[in-house]
Amino acid sequence: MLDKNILLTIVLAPLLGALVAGLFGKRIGRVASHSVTIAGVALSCVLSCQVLYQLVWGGAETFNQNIYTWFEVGGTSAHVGFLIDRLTAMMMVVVTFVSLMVHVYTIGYMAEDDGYQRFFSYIALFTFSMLMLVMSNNFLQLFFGWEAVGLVSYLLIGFWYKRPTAIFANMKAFLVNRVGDFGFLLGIAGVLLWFGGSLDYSAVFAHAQDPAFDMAGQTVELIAGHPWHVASIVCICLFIGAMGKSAQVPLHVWLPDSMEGPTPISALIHAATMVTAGIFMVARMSPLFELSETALTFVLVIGATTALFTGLIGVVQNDIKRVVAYSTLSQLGYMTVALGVSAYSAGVFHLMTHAFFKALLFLGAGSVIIAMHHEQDMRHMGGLRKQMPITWITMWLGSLALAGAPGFAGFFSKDAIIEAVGESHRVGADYAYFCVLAGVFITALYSFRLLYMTFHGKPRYVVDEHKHGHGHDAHDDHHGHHEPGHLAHAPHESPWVVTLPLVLLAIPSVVIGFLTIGPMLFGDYFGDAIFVKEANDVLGELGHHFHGAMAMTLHGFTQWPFWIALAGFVTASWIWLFNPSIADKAEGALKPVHKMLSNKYWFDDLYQALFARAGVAFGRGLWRGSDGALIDGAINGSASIVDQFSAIVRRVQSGYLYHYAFAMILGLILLLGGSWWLFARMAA
Amino acid sequence: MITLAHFLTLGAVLFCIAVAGIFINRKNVIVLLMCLELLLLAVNTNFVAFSRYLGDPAGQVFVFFILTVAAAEAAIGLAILVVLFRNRSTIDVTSIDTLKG
Amino acid sequence: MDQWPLLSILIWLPIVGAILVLAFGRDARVARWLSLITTLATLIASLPLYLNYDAVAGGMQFIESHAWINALKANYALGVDGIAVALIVLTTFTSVLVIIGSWGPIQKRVSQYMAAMLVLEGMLIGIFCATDALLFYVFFEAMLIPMFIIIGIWGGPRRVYATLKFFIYTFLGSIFMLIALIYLHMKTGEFSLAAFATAPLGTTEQAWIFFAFLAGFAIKVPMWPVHTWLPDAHVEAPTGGSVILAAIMLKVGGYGFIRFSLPITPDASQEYAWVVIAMSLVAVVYIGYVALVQDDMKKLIAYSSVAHMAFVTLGIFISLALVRNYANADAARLGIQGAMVQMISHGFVSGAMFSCIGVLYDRLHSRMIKDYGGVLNVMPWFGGLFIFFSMANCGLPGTSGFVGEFMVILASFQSNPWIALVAAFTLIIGAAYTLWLVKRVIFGEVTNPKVAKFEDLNAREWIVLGSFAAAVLALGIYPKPLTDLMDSSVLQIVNALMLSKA
Amino acid sequence: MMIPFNPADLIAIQPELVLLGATCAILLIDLFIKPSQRDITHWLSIATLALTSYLVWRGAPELSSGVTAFNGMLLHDGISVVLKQFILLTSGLSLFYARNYMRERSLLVGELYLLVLFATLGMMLLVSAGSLITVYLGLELLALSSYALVAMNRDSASSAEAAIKYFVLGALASGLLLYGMSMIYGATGSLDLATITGKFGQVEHPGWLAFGLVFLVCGIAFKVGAAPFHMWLPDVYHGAPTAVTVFIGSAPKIAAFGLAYRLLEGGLGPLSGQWTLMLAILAVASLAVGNVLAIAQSNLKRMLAYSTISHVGFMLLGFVGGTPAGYSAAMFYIISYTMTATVAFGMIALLARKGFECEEIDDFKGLNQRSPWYAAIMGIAMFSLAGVPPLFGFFAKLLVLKAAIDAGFLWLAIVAIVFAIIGIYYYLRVVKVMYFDAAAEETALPLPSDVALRWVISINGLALIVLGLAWGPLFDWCNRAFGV
Repeated sequence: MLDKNILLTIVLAPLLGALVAGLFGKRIGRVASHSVTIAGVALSCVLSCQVLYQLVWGGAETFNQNIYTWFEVGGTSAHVGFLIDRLTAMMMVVVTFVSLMVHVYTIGYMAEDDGYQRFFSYIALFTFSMLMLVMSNNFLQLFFGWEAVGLVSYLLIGFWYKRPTAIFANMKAFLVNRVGDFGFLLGIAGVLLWFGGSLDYSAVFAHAQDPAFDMAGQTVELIAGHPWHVASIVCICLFIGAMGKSAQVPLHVWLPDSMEGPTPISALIHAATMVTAGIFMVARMSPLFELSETALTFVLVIGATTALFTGLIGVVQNDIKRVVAYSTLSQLGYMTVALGVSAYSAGVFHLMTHAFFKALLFLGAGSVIIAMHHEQDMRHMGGLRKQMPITWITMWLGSLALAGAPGFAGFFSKDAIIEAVGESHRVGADYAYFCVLAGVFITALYSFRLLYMTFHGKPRYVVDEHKHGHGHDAHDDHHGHHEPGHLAHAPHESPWVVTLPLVLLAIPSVVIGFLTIGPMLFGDYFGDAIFVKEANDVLGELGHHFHGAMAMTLHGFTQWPFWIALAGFVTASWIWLFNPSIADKAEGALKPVHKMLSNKYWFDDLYQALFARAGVAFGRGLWRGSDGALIDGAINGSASIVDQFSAIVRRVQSGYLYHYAFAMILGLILLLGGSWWLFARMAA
Repeated sequence: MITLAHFLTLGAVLFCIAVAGIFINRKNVIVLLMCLELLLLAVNTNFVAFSRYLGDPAGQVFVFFILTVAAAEAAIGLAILVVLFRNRSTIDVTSIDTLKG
Repeated sequence: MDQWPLLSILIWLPIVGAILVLAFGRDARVARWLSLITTLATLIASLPLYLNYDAVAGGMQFIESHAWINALKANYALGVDGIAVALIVLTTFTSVLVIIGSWGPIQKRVSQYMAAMLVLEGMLIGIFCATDALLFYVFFEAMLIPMFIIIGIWGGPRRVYATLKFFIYTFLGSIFMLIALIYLHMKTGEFSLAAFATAPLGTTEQAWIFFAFLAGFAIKVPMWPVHTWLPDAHVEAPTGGSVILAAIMLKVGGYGFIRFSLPITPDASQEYAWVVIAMSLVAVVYIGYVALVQDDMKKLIAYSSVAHMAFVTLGIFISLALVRNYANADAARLGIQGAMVQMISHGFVSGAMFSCIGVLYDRLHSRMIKDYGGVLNVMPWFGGLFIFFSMANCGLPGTSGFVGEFMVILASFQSNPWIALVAAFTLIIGAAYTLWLVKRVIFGEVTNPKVAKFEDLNAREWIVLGSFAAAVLALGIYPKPLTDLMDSSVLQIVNALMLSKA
Repeated sequence: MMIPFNPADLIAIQPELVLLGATCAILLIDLFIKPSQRDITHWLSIATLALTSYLVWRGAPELSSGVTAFNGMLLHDGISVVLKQFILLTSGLSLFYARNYMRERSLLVGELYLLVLFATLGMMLLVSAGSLITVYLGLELLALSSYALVAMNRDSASSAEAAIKYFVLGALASGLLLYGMSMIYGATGSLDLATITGKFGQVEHPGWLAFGLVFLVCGIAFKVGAAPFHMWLPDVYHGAPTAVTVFIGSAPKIAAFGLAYRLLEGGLGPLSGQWTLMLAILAVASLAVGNVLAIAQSNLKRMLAYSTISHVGFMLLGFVGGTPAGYSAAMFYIISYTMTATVAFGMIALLARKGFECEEIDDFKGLNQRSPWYAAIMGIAMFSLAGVPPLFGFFAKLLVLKAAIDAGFLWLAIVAIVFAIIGIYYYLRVVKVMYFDAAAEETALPLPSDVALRWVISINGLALIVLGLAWGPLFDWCNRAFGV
């Protein structure tokens, strides 16, 4: 049996750390701040592992309990409470572990930043919010965590709040997420209305499963004459939320910009954990999504599109972090595809493996960036493998995992997804299948391009010691501070606080898949945490010819994905390792394509024009036109009319006696006429 | 044979003349005072005629009161007129228009 | 409860305090301290109200009634239900902070300012206590005088225009309400709200009365399209004035809808609920966009107030639709509760936002967004609080701003998902204008050399903003005490809605 | 036939007799005192008014029906008591407000007091008149004194102009009134109001009645100052010395109410079907003219004059119902109006200096800086006139609106409030000037030496609040007077 207090400790320990570091950081100093936050996160990490242990081997029951009631009005009640099953536990471990790594890493990465304490309090706060999200047992708390992580992400993207780009990026991120939350909130409202008037998972899922209600068949006419399935409406609304958080096309635009934040954040929030919240949410809602083919198809298509097309953009990026960012988008697409074909556990599985190797890649990139004094442009890197071997190797491992080299973590998860899609007969599955296969090639391409451009070949930077000393202020405003490609001094391997997390993350990136694929995908690891209809159970199908991780690995060499990935690898090596000139040639040859990709399919420009500029114009129109001219015009106008009228009428008071007398007589005559008329009427 | 109607008509005519005099007159204020007297006389005619017609003395009593008051009124009117003339050295009706608007 | 006339004390204590301040307030320090003491005393006096109110029983409590005008059967009748208690505590709480907040900024004719504030507090409490329509109206109107003075004397450059607009606009609305009240008195022969609520009224009568009330309260709230007095009033008012105006005076409108429109004209309210709902939805979107393009911080927040108050009206009238058209009393309770929570929350949040702007204004004497930027560099603590309140303003869960909107959206979804759709648009537009404000004022490099000289919050500002922050957070994390306080009262209102009067 | 003389009748008119006697005494005394001792006259007059008021109070009849004297020539009932009390009160107030002003202009002559006292006598007679003759005599006694009062400042051209206008138009009005009376007399054959009412059944020329009624209404309209018979009012208020404006702006309004009540309800009650409509029309006209024209004024006295017209319009709302409740509402209104107007006009008199009339609105600029107290008093008066609770004026408005609505004149009530909103604007302008504008000179206000004046006006101002919070008793008194 799980202990409530332990769970509370898991959640509150990081919060405590965050508060201490945030409120008293300046007073207690750097060391104390990072110690307290790390202590908090470490504690919750350990306890999470223990919880996972209890659930998996300790035979503990699923924990579902309310901590306190948020409000209770009429039939509607909202609580704060925990639902801890294996899915949650896995998420908790991933979150806390990666977060811990990032905390440690940050000591090195932010060493020179004066926002040190603030940063620690933020990431600890993030850990708290993320835990609230994953551990929630109801929609309200889910939404709370949902928005809270959004807030922290907002704060962290804008961490260097002096940079115009950063504060633009964080606003953009928040607003795009709000678009998602807009759908999400409506989804929740729909759940409350149609799924038994409760906000608790258990009640809602029970209601959804209960044949008595036949939720799959129930329809509503939001537009008269067009019955829609309530399940579809609700699920699509919820998924719109996921699209915002997990940056699915067309709400993906915020994620690349979010790279304005410090790299540890990119690793923790914008790769490993927060962005996968959407995936987690859908997996958690599997009982609902299973009700609606329509919704799942929607999910599938969106995911597939994201997987392929955002990957393509990654190929043309030169900013090392942006490459990784686009690969994240693409990988999130994979996960979504998995959800789309009802292979929820595959999606979650990929979520986990991805968390490790993508965090690794980001931290590695960060390590490179430190070495390059916050130069992020790969065109000014190259040949770093000698200076920073650990980073180099770990990055290679991470990339192999990402590219899905057999045996590595990524291989299992991604392969499972691809096969699942192959198995699925859902509408759009073929399109998705093509996308994910092509995606494999693309993935390999940009991954190795990154490695080659960064670590191999000749250095494309010059070191000029004398130019200026240690760029201490580099953090705050490194853009354009010194011309690109000129370093104050030679790059060198990062301190241990940086490399240690790399190593620690590299290990799971390699082995975790091999170890856990059995139980997670084809075993009953998730138990009833994830619900799949018989008809949709593609993984079940796969399960029939799954004979252990080893066999799968070997079998992997005979599969399409492997060869495609290999092709990507070869191409990448051929272009970027051996004769880089081709890259430029290709760029010349495929000008329109390249243009399209480097402009990210013009999404940003479109939105800028469509929403930002048009919105402001619209608002100005309403303000000046309607508020100013119409309403106030009417009011002030009537006032001035009265004024003028009175100024005119006062002339009647001419000051002449005879006018006055005349007025009286006029009055007399009028009254006489009136009363004569009255009198006549009464006589008649 | 002269009936009540004739007297009432006379009264009405006098009344109208008086009223007309008040707002047609553009010359001087004395005329106004005269018109006012005429007005009261019109009323008196009415009263006397009625009281005779009804055979009730009260009407004529009222007339005496009116006459007395008219005298007082005339006195005050003339007094005011004097004040006005002292300040304006004119009693032209058209010139009394500083207070307006 | 009947040993102490608690409500009378709450009403008259500040007013007596005001007289004392005027009498002995020649010295500004005396005036400040005296008024601070008075407001604190009132706050303390209002605590028993909250503690001793029997939320389970609900209904009117702490009742006082004395004959006032026998000829009209108008009584000095006071009483509070859960809703009123919440609003009264909000009033006493905010007033203290307003006095503290005005400590430094107000240097001109301090005693008069403080006195006006105290009188205003008394009147506002009176409004929430009155159970007699005439008494209510007296407070409702009399409240305008001190506000008129406050804006007019201590206001900005266009204060005269603003304050005249404010006064005449609101007077215009409420005088029609007066006619309705007189008509009701003709019907019932007395002025007690209870009698009005039980009086049978024909549909046409109800319609006229409903619109008379609407005129009175919609302008107070204010609802689109009669909102234009608010931005002007806010922009010109001194910070304290803005805070009181936004935090409490606007609530009078929503409170009026609950106290008058719903019980007295339920059928007409149902029939014309769509009007109010439509106006509210328009407000959410329209005002949101208008707020987006403001270049004056106060105007921006003023407009956002209009948008937020739209949720109050939406919640109230959606509940009618729910009760009458869907027989869904639970959701109706949710709607009214949501409206109420939104009122309280908006009291805190808007009060805090205006206080923040006041803090900036005291340093630079400009409300223009363009004059600021990079404030976070020089005022980290203030910046943090500002961001926090901004988040509350765009309804982030965990802050009070979320609770009300959440409830109202849930409720309205149950009557018609499309309404909820439009209402939920505030998530986007609200975030847009608020965060854009934050971006331009708080973040970025310091561009204005004057801003570089800013000093972070002083103790008094800390007290004000800190208290607001605490309230916002508390309400956001644990709203249950508030909803429980009001629950049974709301239930009674909803039950009353079920019966037709025609 | 012989008319029996009943000595008890003398008791009934004891207050009037005392007032008359005292006035004559003061007339004589004033002849023998030096101008420097004029205060003796002042205090004697005040004392007289107080004494009269006491006698009125003591002689107040229990029944609202009251008693009649001199074969119905005089009525002595609750209504007359209330009206007389307030007539005496406001006359006293205006004497207080007048003294300083007149002295500074060396106009403080005995005539002022005598004329005021005679006018008061006339008003008392008027409000308890039971016959057309007594109505006429009271009216003329009031009118003639007022003409003279307006002309008091013999060196002021505008004062003289005001006087002549007042005189001519006033005479014309009483001419109309008399003509109407003659018609009524002809139709009913009686001058006694009660008898007139009684005779209605057997009138052979109802046309004459209707005809006469119109003239009566015109005369009344002139006296109360309802449009379109209002033209004299702004000029007279404006032209007369402020001290006199205080007087003619207050007490005579109450008397005019008495006049209207006695003639219309007391005499021609059965015709109410017709005169209520006429009054309704006059009410609308007055509301429109008064409020709209007041906006354009820059001279405070003139603005207040126009506001008077609008208030008369409101007062008439009480009449349109033709019910006792309505009349008592109207009476309450006129009382509240006069109480407030005395403060407003009195404040002008108080602030005026020799050579500085302080009658332009801009003269009040920044009053709050120079003298918060008097600014507050004036502010109270303005808000009360505007009808903002919790001040006296609001409840008066409430009652007349209620009366109109109860009488089924909802449209009239709505018209009234629409104009009331327009009205708000110019009252607020005065407050704005006092509070929001900067004073011309920052020096503290030089207050008049007259302590009594300062006290009285303060009390008068505060009374507006007190009566606003506790107006029940006064209203009950009015109701009792009308037997509601």
